[in-house]
Amino acid sequence: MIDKTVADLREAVAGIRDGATVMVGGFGRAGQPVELIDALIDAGASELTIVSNNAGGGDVGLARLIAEGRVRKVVCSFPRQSDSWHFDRAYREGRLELELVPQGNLAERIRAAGAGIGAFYSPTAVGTPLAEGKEHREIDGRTYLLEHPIRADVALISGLRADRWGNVVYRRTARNFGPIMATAATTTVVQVDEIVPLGSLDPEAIVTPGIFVDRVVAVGNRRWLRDGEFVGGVDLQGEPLAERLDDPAATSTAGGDR
Amino acid sequence: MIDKTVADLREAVAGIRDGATVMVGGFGRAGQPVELIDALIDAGASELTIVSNNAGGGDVGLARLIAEGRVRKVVCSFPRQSDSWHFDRAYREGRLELELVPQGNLAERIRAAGAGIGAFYSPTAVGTPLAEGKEHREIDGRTYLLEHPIRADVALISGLRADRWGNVVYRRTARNFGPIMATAATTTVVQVDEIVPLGSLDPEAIVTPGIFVDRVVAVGNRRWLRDGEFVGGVDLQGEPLAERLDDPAATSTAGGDR
Amino acid sequence: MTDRLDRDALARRVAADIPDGAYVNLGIGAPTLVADHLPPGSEVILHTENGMLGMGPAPAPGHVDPDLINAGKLAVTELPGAAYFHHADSFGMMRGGHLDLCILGAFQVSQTGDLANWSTGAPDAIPAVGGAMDLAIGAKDVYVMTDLMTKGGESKLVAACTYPLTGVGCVTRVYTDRAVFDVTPEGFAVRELFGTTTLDELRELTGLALTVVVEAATPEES
Amino acid sequence: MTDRLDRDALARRVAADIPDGAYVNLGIGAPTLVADHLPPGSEVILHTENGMLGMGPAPAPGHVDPDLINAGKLAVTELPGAAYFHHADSFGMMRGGHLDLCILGAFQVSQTGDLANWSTGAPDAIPAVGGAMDLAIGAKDVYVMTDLMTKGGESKLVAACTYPLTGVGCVTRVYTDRAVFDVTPEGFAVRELFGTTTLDELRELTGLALTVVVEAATPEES
Repeated sequence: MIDKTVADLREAVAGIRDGATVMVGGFGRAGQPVELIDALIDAGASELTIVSNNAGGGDVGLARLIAEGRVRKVVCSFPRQSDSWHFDRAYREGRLELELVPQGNLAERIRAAGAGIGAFYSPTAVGTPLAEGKEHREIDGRTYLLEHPIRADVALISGLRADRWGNVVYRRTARNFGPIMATAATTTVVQVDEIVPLGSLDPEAIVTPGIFVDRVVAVGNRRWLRDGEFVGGVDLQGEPLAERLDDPAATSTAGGDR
Repeated sequence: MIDKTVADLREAVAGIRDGATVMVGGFGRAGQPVELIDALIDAGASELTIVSNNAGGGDVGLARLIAEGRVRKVVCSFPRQSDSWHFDRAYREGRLELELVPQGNLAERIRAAGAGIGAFYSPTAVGTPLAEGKEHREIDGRTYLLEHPIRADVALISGLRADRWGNVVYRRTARNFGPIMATAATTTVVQVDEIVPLGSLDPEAIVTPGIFVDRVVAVGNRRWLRDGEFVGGVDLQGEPLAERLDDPAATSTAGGDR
Repeated sequence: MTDRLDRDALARRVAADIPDGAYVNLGIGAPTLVADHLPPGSEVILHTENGMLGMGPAPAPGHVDPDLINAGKLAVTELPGAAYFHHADSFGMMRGGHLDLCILGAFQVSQTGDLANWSTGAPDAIPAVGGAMDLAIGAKDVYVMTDLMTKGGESKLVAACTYPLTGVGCVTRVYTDRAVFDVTPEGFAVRELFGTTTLDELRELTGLALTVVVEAATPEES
Repeated sequence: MTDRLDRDALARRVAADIPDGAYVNLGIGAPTLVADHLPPGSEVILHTENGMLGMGPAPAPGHVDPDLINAGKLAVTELPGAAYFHHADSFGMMRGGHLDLCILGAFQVSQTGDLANWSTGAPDAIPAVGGAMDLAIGAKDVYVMTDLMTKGGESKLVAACTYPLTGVGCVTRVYTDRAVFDVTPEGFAVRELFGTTTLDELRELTGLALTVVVEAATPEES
């Protein structure tokens, strides 16, 4: 019998070594596997290479991983945000290497790794500083850059629901990088709100088939859902509104992404 | 207001010219847009290049299009079936050009066209006769072949349901080539069992977003469904069992695909 | 009448040029204002590159859904007909040329349509590009929406960009607070003047030999 | 005891080597028989390249669903936990090395693991390749299931393939009606003999200097 569910977060991140390349899902806060990242911090691995669209914001999740000095290199499209102070400091102090990748090339390179593509030609970034050092090729009168796959040892992803085969569904724009990162890592770990019985996910609507998933861990409901239904009452970080109404900072939103 | 639904099959295939490249969805009978192909035959276009996994079976759909002498070239992975007599004859008589493409390269080349990829390196077919004439490249110790996108003027696709924005869902393995072909053609035409009100398809489960779709036409329910529920009672070609029980040929199945 | 359009008026002007049924990506910042001025009754389908078509306006207070944000990481809503997809599919949509229009901000636009909008090249800046380069080369048309002049008084329309490029020859039109410009083989052509602005003024401000659009079949739908 | 295994017995033998939880693609023809012999209680997830994981056995008569077929275009069923996907995703799964095992038929297998199973090279034949080449290079292990000898009495295990290749160096093991062979750096190594078959007989039939597998930690789970 196949059962990819693990009992707790510690088990979910077990075996992640110093120096590992770790993909971290999410776009800003949406889809960021904060609980798995916290467990990774507790587990102690360092010298990590992180592949993620952003480099974290505030003091939680990816930002905390960087603050704790566990990250050697970040591969991402948009590290800078209004609240990316931990990344900013580490980068300015030279404690962190940055590989900046246009967001679409980042996504496609991750997909290429998962789909066994050796390399591909992308029209993005031609003529820009990010094209430097890359092979240029003209195809049908247009110039393209050769882009290589991005693989990882581990992918940490946040989904909505999963079953014991590791089939996963996501919620709204929290889907973002999860489905492609799941295909590109040797070990894919998914945190979900809820683990449901096999057969209860609609086979037509499964976004990540279990073949890409190694471990699934339940972390409890999102605060803005009740019995799976949206009830709101939170800010963009998922914090209850009531608790933060007296905090002026709570009304500021994360910085842009372009 | 956006309304991509068209009144009938004639309107759905209007404007397909002689010499056009037409992608035709389906794997065997599943997902083959038979009604759209019939309309294309009636519309009269000839000298067509057809991109499809198979080259038709029996006397309907793609097979009939070939039988009628409308096809100049077929790009496919598996033209030969036990009942592909129309293709076989046309090919043997030299009336038809064939570009044979491994199924996965066919799918990926179609996707590449839709996703704006200039070309990509695939490990499939290295060392085989189908690698002849292709650029070889070693990447990280493995040999790959350079593969180019396959685009089309028109894609003819069969889905299950669509809305007026052109969002489409499919049914089971009839999904196959539909979603990628929809992205790779200048004009994408989808036949569905039923056109449903905007907002009634689950946004998490839409497989082809309307941005890829130009025309949608309703062709009525599949014979093996009643009110959207599977009721069976048909053979693999979708013909009622009762009518064909006295026909020994009805129990033979289509040939394999490898 | 002032000599410049304010941001809302400019957003309204851009919105009026978006045809019914268009698939549009609005960059972060000022371009997002365009969504508030789309002509009533027209259906423009908004794409956000973090995985959604059919994006609706900001939610009511208390109805913020952290799982439903736009590329600027602001809360949005879902319209009937919306669809979600992952990042590779979302950027395939863009790179594959399926978006009709993308509206971006800019530091500089050159007379050949080069765009610089992601980096000022300052040595101490932390680089961040996001989806800007993918958007620049992806949409069928790239419109820029910006003030004509920087706060320092320099023209954002230039003969050649001095800031690091986002994309080459990608911009087709520029909406500024003083005028609308098309990028043509002959350089910038003025399409429309706002307020009291004159062509001579624009030539002086930009230092460019501007032409004037003739036969402007503006696709105004409203 | 006969000197050869029949097809069902061979399918049972192959099935016994498939570990619980494996993701497996069964080629068309004889390999599909393996599905009928998977040990009860083991969960082996079957992939069919036309867009499904979690494929179940053939349906009862009257329950054929033309929308639910396998790669051989035969009616199948859906197990709880199944998922559907499109062709590019399905072959990405394969090419990306996510399948544990693929079981294919063969015309010839060379001692270096080359596979020929799509064309006899006959000049009048209509070529058709389907997913064979993608499967050959995609799965972590490629097992071949075949009779050792052709009907014409020639060995399918060869020093070098004379038929057009499907894939180079891709086969890791061959299950035949007379013996099981591993492909090793030293050529074919006999893993198991069936019935009265002897190593000398196999050497005579194949004309190859066969070795014998030592330390065979067979992953039998049943």
